Amino acid sequence: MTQESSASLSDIAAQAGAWLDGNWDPELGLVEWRNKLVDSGWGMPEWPAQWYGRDFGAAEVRTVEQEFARRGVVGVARAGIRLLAAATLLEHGSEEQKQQFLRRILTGEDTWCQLFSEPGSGSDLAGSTTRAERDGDHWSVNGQKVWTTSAQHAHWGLLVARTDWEVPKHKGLSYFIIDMKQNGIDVQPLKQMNGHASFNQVFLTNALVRSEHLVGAVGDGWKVAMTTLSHERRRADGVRSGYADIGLQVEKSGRIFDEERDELATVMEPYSWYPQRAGRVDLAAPRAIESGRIEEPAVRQELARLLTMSASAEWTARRARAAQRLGKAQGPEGSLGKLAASHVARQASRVHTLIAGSDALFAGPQSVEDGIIAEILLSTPAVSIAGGTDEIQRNIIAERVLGMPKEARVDGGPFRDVPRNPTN
Amino acid sequence: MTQESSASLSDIAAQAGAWLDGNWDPELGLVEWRNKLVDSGWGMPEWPAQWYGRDFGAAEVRTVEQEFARRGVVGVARAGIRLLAAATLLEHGSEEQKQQFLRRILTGEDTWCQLFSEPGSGSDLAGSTTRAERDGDHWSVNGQKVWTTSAQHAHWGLLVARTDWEVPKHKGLSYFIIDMKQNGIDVQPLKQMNGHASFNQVFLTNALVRSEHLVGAVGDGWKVAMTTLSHERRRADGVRSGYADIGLQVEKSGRIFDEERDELATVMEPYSWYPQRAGRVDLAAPRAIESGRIEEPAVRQELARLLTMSASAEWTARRARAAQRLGKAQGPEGSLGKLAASHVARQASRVHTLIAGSDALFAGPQSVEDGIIAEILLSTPAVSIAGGTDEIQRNIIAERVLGMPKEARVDGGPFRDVPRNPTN
Amino acid sequence: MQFHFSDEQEQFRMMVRRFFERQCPTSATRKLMDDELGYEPAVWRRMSSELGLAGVALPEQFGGGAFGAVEEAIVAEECGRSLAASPLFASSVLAARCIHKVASSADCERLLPALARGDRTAALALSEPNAEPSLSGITCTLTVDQDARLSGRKHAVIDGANADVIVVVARLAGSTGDAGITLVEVDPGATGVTVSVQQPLDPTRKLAAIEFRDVQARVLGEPGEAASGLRRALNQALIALSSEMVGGASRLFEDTLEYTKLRMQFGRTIASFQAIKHRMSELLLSVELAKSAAYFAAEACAADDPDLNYYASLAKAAASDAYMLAATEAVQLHGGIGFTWDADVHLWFKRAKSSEVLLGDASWHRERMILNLPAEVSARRAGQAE
Amino acid sequence: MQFHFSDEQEQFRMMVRRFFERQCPTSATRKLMDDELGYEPAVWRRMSSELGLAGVALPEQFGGGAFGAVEEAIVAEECGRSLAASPLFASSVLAARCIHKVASSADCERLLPALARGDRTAALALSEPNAEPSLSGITCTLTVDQDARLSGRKHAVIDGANADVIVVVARLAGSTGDAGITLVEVDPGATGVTVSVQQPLDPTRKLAAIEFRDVQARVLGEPGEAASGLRRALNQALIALSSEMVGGASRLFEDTLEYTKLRMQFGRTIASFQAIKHRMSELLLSVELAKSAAYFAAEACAADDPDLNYYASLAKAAASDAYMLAATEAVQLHGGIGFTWDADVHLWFKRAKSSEVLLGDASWHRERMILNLPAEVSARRAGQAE
Repeated sequence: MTQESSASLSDIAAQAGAWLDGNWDPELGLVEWRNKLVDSGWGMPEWPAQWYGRDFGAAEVRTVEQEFARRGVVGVARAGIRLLAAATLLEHGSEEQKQQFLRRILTGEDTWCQLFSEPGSGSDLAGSTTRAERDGDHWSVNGQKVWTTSAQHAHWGLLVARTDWEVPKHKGLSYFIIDMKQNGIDVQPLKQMNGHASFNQVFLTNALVRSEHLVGAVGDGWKVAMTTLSHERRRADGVRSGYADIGLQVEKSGRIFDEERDELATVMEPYSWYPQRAGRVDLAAPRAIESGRIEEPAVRQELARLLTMSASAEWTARRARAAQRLGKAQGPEGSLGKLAASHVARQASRVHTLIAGSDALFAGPQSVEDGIIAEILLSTPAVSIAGGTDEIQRNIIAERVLGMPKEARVDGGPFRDVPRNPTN
Repeated sequence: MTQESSASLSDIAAQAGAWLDGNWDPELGLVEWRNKLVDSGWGMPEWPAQWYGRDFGAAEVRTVEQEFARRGVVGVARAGIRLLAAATLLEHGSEEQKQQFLRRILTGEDTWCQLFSEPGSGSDLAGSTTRAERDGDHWSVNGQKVWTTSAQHAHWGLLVARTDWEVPKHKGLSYFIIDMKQNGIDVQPLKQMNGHASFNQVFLTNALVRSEHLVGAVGDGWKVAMTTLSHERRRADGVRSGYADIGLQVEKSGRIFDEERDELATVMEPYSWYPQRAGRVDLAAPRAIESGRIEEPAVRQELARLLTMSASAEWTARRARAAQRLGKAQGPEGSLGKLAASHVARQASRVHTLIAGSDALFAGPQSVEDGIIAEILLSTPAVSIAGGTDEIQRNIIAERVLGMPKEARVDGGPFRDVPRNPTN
Repeated sequence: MQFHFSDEQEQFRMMVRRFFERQCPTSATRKLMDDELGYEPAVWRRMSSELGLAGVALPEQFGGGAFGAVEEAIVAEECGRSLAASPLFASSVLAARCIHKVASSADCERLLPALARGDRTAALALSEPNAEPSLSGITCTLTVDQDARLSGRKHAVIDGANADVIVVVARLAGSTGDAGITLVEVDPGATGVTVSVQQPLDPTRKLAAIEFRDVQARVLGEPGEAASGLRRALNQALIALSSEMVGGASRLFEDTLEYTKLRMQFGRTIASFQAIKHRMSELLLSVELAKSAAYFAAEACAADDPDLNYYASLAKAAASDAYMLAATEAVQLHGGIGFTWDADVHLWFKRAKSSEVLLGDASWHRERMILNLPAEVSARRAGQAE
Repeated sequence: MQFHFSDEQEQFRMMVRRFFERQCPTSATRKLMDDELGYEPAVWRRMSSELGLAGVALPEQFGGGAFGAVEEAIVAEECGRSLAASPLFASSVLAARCIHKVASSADCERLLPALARGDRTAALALSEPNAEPSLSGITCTLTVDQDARLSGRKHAVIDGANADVIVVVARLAGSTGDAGITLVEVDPGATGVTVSVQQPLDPTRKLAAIEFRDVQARVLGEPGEAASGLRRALNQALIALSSEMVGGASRLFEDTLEYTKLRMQFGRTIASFQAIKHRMSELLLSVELAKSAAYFAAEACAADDPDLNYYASLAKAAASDAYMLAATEAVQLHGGIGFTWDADVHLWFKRAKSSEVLLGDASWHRERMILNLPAEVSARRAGQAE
């Protein structure tokens, strides 16, 4: 079934509703229910029919989601990076890999993490120096990864490692699935300047990967990783909202909701400061008003600047989504969101400082807004770094959107000869 | 005599004073008086003794200048680019060239212009494509120059032209003195966006240069031009103030002053908008106060920003001058003046706009401050372009002051093969 | 809110753009800069009769094109791109819109169809010397007795020297604030009217100062009751102006981008320098954000959003900053050539500067935003939103 | 104005810098972040006895070093570079300076020598919750009868939890504005004093809230007459703070420059990317300009310039903006590593943020500049100057 299918959206809503009528029970166990969802094809209807889905297009998926939301029904596991893993496996994985991993991704039994970034290659993923070498029936992996969310409780990792040092950097990488629960892996939390430790460093010392857990061919690592990253970017653009708009209206009680809440609490814990990182524009005007600082002309000017920037960034994102929804060629507006977010966060930090005045000297639960303001001031610098620095974003916009010449490459030769950061 | 000379500064003041007592007469003709000055060595005492000077160091020169200033005595001709020509000739010129040109530079009988920039090579002087070819006893020059102040009344031009297309760009240039009063030269005024036409385009069509007017050797053009430009930069840094502080206190009447005023009016005419170009920071607070707009909080904030920037730029320049005066190693502060001036001018333009409000809609003598404000708004964009764009300044600061790597060159081969702008 | 243009709207835009490209190249604009009238009557006739643009802002019943605020914004944006000179902004957007929102049906019938056809033009005398751009700052005084008599000074009246009718924002003698604000019609030839051309910083926007000395005037609508209608009309004009500005900013951006790709220095295009690339990315961001603000405001206007004061000021503040940034960067990246009269950059630079202060500068509109914060901005949201 | 440091001053700077480099590396700073006292007493003793820094701001007659404002600025700048933790700013610069400018000779004799020796420390209780950083906003109230009794709340008292003596800026009951402003001395152990540690955003700067409930206080100087002395003392403290800030900004700049020259991405150092080079040039400009402003203010202070309000505020406004810019760019150019706890960048980032709002933020000081425009700025100059 595709978007051109003859089944009307209301037929689909009726079918999904009928199945839910017959199967949904909030007193089921979370995994038990999700196994039912997986078998029915209603849990992830955009996936292929042979892999727990229904080949649905965007409009049909939205219809199903609305049906779930209306009833407050728990869906398959989506949080964290598990769906990036699934999307990558659906495109590049072997039959056996799909068989082994996809179901347990959807039921939430397995959690995943992403072992891409390294201390020496932040903006430059293709410069990875983690080394994977064949060792009989296995691959043996040595190196260090960083910025790995949830590494401490993940079962599986998506790993990019170098398997060939004699070819140009993009060609010598391979992509693996690595078992995170093994002796060769040491996970250390990485504390940030705002006091949170949402990420980890992962030290790999003769860590083992089973041969059958190579994804794609040897040397395909860059191509496969691009699939993972393109899904990450799409998610970051907010095209898929995940849990956000599902089931807010319905009273939620029952065993399954308790289990889901526990699951979410674990998965979402690293993200507790993300709203503050974005600058909490929602708090700016209310705080200015409640504190009386809105009487201050400098506060008024800077607040208005923030509101202008933030609203027009939001409207720009909606222009991009509207174009996408209509299948129109996307203008430059689609590539600007990340850079706009940095400007908004920086200006928000300025405004919150202006409003706080000498209260900006304090942090912690006794400080203004239970420490939220201090957390904003110490978190906004991450927006312009995480997930592609502003510098990389500006390169991408200039080169891909504006058609300006690419930077001359000096790292095109065999990777062995490319100058790089020392590793320790 | 050097700075270490035994003659004390007060001796020098006394000698200069004695000579002036015996010779100065405001009823002399300007050229007549300056010839006396040239012969005496008091007109340009920092020059070599064999060329109309006294080999004086900075402190001694200052002493002489003060003696002139105290009495309101007219000095040698300094305005325009004549002293850049002289400095270049003193360093690279032949005996015959010095003989021919130096005296008439100082007497003011000859005026000069600088034929360096071309439409196709603004920031990239070494990319000049004006062509000089040997033609018997002469050089024949073809090409186009631009941004040439005073070309319409100059007697002589300092010309950089390409004499060799087979070598790298910096090596194929030669430096000439060209007679501006000839048929092969067509001078066209170049109107700017602010309505002034301070510059000219100069079209050279089989224009002739006498063989003996090559400065330095063939192929030395870049090196010789650097001498001219380094003197220009030094002057721009305000180390030499020229006429500015000379003779303000003394009543000036007499034939010589009339002649000097006429000379200055001609030479300085192209620069009438330069104070406006710099932003007229001096007018900002008075205008805000007189217009009542200083009651506006946004005006107050932006005005304070301007005053902060402008004052600290001035103090930074003074730090540089103090270090230079003391013979200390100059810190980064010495290279920042040009870039700071751009920031000041841009902010000044903002502040003048804010103060003017809807009056910024008008221009011309009927508009605010007799059109001065409009002229500011339309002139400040030139600060960050003229005399080395901000982009070039930032490159220089990063590479020379901060020791960051130079841009990779793609124009190192024979000039014939270097991609360049089409010429018409 | 739709956040996109319909296919019809896109086609309309391309039609307008092509018309301006053909009829209003900068060579024509340059000639008109020295022309007293400031536009080409033949082109204005075609804009009016063939494209119906003179009536773009007016309802069908008064001869208008039944276009909405979005179509009007499209036309304004294309005017900004091309710098097409015409009485459109002064007559159709400003004056006719104010008449429509304030005057009686009979007066609308009498005045608007000729304006909508482009047969006559009107000018709005609003701004006063040394006054802030709000209605409460109006000092031109009207005494209404047997007849209405107007006294006072206006300046920066766009196309004010050649209009067939002058529409003046005045106040009843003795009134303050919004109360007493009245719109009147004045015959430019009437006794006591002195119109003098003012030399504009932006020679593509003709301005006049007008002095009224006890001039006979005709009140439009109810005396003293014009403020709310005028405010709606002026919000729409602000949005049209913002649209014009983002059109100009886009054009400057595109021309500059093209120039950086052609201009060679040091053996490479200046577009290949990373510092230039990064600045062009930032400039694109600024221009696109301002564009979104103008589009949203136009849609909000079409939907009669109660917070239009806020959204119109937001659009104007964003457009002012983005246009001046684009103008400054355009001159800079064109280098010395960009500062010459012969290069076209300065035409938009001057338009950017004059638009920046027209109908209130960015800081004034930011202040107005704060005075008109919508409830969803000023109140804490339930739960924690990102 | 000299616009340069003498050879003696340069030698003094290098001595201080070397001392801090050895005694106060960031490894030590990190330990002190969790320490309640917040500084190393042994280091403070050496700073005081060997270098005489505790008395840097005080005249010889009270045990001070007879240093001038310029030397004090040098010490502050080096403190800012190294983040050296000590009671210097709280006790010597803020509290002792206020005592010196306000108290009687006898009280100075009694209090200052021990502070100048570093044997005791004082804290200045100035800032109040929700009040602007001006003397006229003071609400802590003093009633002077047989004895003086103090009531009110202070917050953000630097090193307030461990000071031997607390100096409080209060006002006489019923007074407003400058009139009535009084400096009093309070024993931290006195009845009615409640000191509570406040968690600082910048863990290298210890803060306390202090509540006074009818506390016995000792008036320093004449009751109600402290305003002008305090203002002079606070201007000097502002200049010292600005110097500290430009020291921190310079350090961040240098560390970041060094990092860009080491860090490789895409086979080259990030210092080789033109966009980075241009930003470093702009950052250098901003830092050097702020430095000049701090130096000038220190010289103006030494020369007892009548416009010190203006120059002190100018220096603080420039330092606030430059330091935050340096901090933001430093984190950004260090990339992900710059956002971690283990990298040192955040130590200065937090100091930049807390310094930004300490003793008034940049916009407050810009406002203060306009209220204190020197005559040569506010008047038209004769002739046209460039």
